[in-house]
Amino acid sequence: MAELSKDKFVIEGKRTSDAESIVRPSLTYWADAWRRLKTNKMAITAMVILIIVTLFAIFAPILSEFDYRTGDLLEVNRQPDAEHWFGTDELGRDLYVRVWEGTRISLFIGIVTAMLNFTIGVLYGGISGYVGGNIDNIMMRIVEILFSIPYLLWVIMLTTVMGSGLFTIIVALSIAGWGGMARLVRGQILQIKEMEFVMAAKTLGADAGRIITKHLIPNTIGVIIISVTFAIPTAIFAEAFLSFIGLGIKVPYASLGSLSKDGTRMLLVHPYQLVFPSIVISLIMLSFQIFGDGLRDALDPRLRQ
Amino acid sequence: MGRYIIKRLIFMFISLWLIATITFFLMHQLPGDPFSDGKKVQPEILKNLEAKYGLDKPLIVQYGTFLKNTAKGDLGLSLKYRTRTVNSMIAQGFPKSLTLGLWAVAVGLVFGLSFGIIAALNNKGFFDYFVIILAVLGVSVPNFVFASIFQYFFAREFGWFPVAGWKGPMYMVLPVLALGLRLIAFQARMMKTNMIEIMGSDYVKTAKAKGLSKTSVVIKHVIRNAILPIVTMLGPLIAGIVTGSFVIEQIFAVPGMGKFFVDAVNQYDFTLILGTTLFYAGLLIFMVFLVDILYGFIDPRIRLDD
Amino acid sequence: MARDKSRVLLDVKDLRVSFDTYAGEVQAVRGVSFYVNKGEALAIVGESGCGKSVTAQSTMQLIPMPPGRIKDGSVMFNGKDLTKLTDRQMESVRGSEISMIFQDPMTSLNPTMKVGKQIMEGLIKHQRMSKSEAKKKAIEMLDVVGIPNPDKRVEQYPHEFSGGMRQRAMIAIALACNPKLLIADEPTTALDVTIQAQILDLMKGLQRDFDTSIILITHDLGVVADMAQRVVVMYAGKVIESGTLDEIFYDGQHPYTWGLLNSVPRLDTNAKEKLIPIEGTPPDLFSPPKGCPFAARCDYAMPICREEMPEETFLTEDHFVKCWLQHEMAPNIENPTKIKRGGK
Amino acid sequence: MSEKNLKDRKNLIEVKNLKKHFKVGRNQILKAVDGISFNIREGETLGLVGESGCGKSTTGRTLIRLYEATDGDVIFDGMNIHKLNRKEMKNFAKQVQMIFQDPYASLNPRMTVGDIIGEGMDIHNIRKGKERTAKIYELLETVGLNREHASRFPHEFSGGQRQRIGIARALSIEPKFIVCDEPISALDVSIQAQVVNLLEDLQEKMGLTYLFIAHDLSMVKHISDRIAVMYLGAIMEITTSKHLYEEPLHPYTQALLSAIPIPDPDIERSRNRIILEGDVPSPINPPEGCKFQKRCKYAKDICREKAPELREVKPDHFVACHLVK
Repeated sequence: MAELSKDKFVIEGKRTSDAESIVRPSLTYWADAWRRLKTNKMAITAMVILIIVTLFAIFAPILSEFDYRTGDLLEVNRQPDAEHWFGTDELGRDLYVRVWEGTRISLFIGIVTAMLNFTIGVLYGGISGYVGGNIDNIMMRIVEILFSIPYLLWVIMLTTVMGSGLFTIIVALSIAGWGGMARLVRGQILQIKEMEFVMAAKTLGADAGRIITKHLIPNTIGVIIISVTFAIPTAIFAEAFLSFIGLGIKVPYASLGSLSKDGTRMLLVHPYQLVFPSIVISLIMLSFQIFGDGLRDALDPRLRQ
Repeated sequence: MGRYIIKRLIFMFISLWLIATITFFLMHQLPGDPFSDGKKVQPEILKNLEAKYGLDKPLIVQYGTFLKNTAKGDLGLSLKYRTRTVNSMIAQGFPKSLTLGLWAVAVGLVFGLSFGIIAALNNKGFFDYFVIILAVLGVSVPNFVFASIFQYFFAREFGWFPVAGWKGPMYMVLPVLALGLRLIAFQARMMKTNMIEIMGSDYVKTAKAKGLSKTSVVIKHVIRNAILPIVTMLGPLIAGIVTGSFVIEQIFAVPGMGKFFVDAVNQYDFTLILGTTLFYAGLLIFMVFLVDILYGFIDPRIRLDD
Repeated sequence: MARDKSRVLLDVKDLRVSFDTYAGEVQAVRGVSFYVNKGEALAIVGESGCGKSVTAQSTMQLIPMPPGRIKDGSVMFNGKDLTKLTDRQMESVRGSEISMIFQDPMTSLNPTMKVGKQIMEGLIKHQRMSKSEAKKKAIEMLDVVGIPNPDKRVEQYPHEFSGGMRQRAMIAIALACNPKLLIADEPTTALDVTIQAQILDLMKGLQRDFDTSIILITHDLGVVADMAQRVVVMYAGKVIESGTLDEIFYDGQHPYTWGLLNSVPRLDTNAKEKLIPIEGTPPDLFSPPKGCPFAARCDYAMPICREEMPEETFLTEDHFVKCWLQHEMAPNIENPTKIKRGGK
Repeated sequence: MSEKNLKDRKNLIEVKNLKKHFKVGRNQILKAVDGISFNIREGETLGLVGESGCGKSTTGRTLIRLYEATDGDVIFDGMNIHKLNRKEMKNFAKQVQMIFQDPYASLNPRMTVGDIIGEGMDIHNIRKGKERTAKIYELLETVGLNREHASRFPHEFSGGQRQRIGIARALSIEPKFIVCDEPISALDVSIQAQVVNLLEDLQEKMGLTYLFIAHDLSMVKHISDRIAVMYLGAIMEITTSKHLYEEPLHPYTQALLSAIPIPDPDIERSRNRIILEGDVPSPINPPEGCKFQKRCKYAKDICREKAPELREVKPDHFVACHLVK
């Protein structure tokens, strides 16, 4: 024990200022989420892959000397080489350009569909949850009946009727896919609506507009973003599925799905024709999955405390 | 309980009727001409055909006949295979798809649940990482990619299994695996999450405080409660198996419902599309209903009375 | 009550428990020692986060490991050091010699298993009873804890029980094998006052009838005064004072003990006196302060308090306190609490 | 604090036969509040105690029209608040505020503390820009926090600090009346005293009127001038806190008081506790007659047939019991 002197036994009393001070730096929700996301190496890798794939999808077809529609019948089914990096297909079209063109279309379908799902879902679910009562009951019953048919059956029915253009596929995927988002948003709104901070705002005299914009939306946005992240690969997969049963993007256009479908036909003779589109589609799906998981960990309010 | 079942049944019929109606009117908007196989059909023949299928009558009459027949379970004649009924085609194709689907569900449940359980007990260990990787791959990589990989390596390169066709048990292995993999991944992931959550719950602490061994805590308290929520997911999962089989059957040339359906779509055979969609929708709605009732029995907290 | 070694049932020495979290090590329990005599009720009091629950759960080796870790110390029970037992050996102690009940009766019973079966499990394991014997005993136990229609209740699921009844069922599970020690972790915190009175009454009766020792973890000084014979006061993972019930309430020596007693209003006094709160908040156990953890909130803190943790000073055989005010160089401070012996 | 002279203060709030029923399930009705009447006088603290499910929180919320009343009136300062239109409601909202139970759920996690406290001023256009900031700083200091805290988010604070932020928010629009809905139940004992003292100081400084809802009778007794005891949606007894403790008349109040353990060993040893049998019944199918009759050991036939009226048996002492003379 150290030498004890009398002056160490003088009463000074408490120092509560120490106890009230907060040492950690102040972070907004988004800054905090970003900080958390940054520490997740897998998620960041996935994000970088997605960015690279998107850049390729945008620029590779432009920069290449080949055209995705016109084939060279003298160059049919060529193995990958220095000229045709991914080889050529049975019509002699360059697969490198076609794969990135297909990626472009698949990503476009995925993103636009996710956005449409988001818009319809948030509006429908938001109204249902916020208004509540009988309107909510009826609105949710409708969703329940509509979506008792599995998503892909819905998509098949709609595309059969509307034909399989890029636009109609997106419309079909959106019509069939907004139910999940609507349910999610409604659930969130119902839950947050009853929380004490919303009560507090009502007690202060806040009107519906203020409660929605300042309290409900900021507290649901995280969950919605996560859900949109997962909606993109779902739509990409649904389009690929349509291609497989003959309802996808039609020639001469290409999507990752239609390229994979053509690839499976040639699998046993020219496996490379399947390898490239399926690697890209798997990479995209995988990256969205991992990035989405990372985003969930970063944005999930339950982990914040 | 009885009241709940009746209510659900009524709800089920309303759903089916709505689906039937929507599908019917959508199909009648179809752009293609079902009777032309690319060549010109003579007007008289066309007329006869239209009369045979009742297509000359007003739409509302057609709708009435359609509803009446559907209620009797008669899904009509195929437009393309003019001598065959949709019912007979379902009877021919569905058993194969069902076998495939049931095996996939069985494989998915057995492996998925066991992987999930082992991963949860071995949290952060080697097997856990294996399961995490499997789960992410299985959920995100499209099933046609797996199917192609299996077909290329296990059938073509190594020759362990036949490449395609449907002539015996060996022919089933690859399609079942390709179809079941997603299910394995999904169940493993969910089971693991549930188990870990329950292992941290208060009642597991109570069970440990009683002095039960680790094994009996896991078996009697953890696993049972972790499986319960998975049962509610079975409905949508089976839906995934059904639609998944459309692609898998095509890749492995399985002559099941999926193949009929894809053909129907490509040939604008709208009675066949209508019939198949209705059949599947009905089947799935019924499965979901069964699962809910089943859940009411196995989870004592659920009282099926409202 | 003089300390008689032969009467000691449980003797915890220098227990240290940490949790490894993503942000680093949280030292939840930092060298805790206490003992429980046969047949007595010991209360461990303190605020949330003081380590009282972790202490109790570590005694039974029930903290999840990882992330938890018993770093040091011994838990002597009936001549055995529980920290040294194998899992198998520990299992035969839990539920048969030491039992535990928890705070939240809503979540501590398995929702999908019949209440009867949950009582039977321990009996079948420890007393090798047959199913029918165990069921008979389960019905008997439900009756003992005051649940009406026990033969019907035994077949019911937890959700068919009210909160108070579930806590009774938990007590039935805990006492089924007639353990020597019952650890009750905030057993009445989640209950309404009239139900709390029922449960405390039941526990007191059972303690008498079964001659069970009890460790009662609570933050409610009223419950302590009602139930306990001895008290351990914990703060920031350390025991700062310990003694018999009267010694702590009427002759407490630690400023934190005074603070606790002064910050609760009393139902039985009339004067509208101001409450005396303890200002500030307890320290973060990621990085516990160097000296006495209470120094930052203590009205009587001295420079030495912020530098070094005081040793224990024994005032009687049972009563010790860890405070620099006990040092001979420290000024004399009069006990500022309002509670006086003999009521009022 | 000395005893206030309450008799000659005027009523700020008069509650007349207030009912709030909720529909649960298909055709069951939960009678959370079932016809209660009481007054709150200007500048006083009325305590409202009872066990879970007795309707005390619903009463608080219906009182300031967070819930629409099923029946009955609430007269605040001469206005019947359940009959106000939207504009009048906004004006009423400036005069009443609420402090909530859960310090974690009662602050919007996406807003800074400054914006949380400033929200009331924004809604009512009271202060803007520098003035608003100055008021926020002032309020933070009033509740014992400091101005640096304004830019921080709720999750950075402890439970007691959050509760003080909630108090600052309630004070921001300078209300006359505050409903404190179990503001201390979720806090540790040493922190409870901090919050209660703060509430008492504020009352003295600003002349606030409180409805203090809690299940902890000792704290309610400490802070309240008068106390109302609720059971299953009905008021059993209202009187001054002094009377309530010294001379509880209703059998339920007696049992409730007796059930609370007192932190004094000698007193505990000499007490004879009244232990009520059975559980608190559900407000979905409350018993006929007096709501308490099922658990009351004195219950007579009349108690099972007719619900007793709340009547004044002594000056300022109201009881709803057939057996009290």
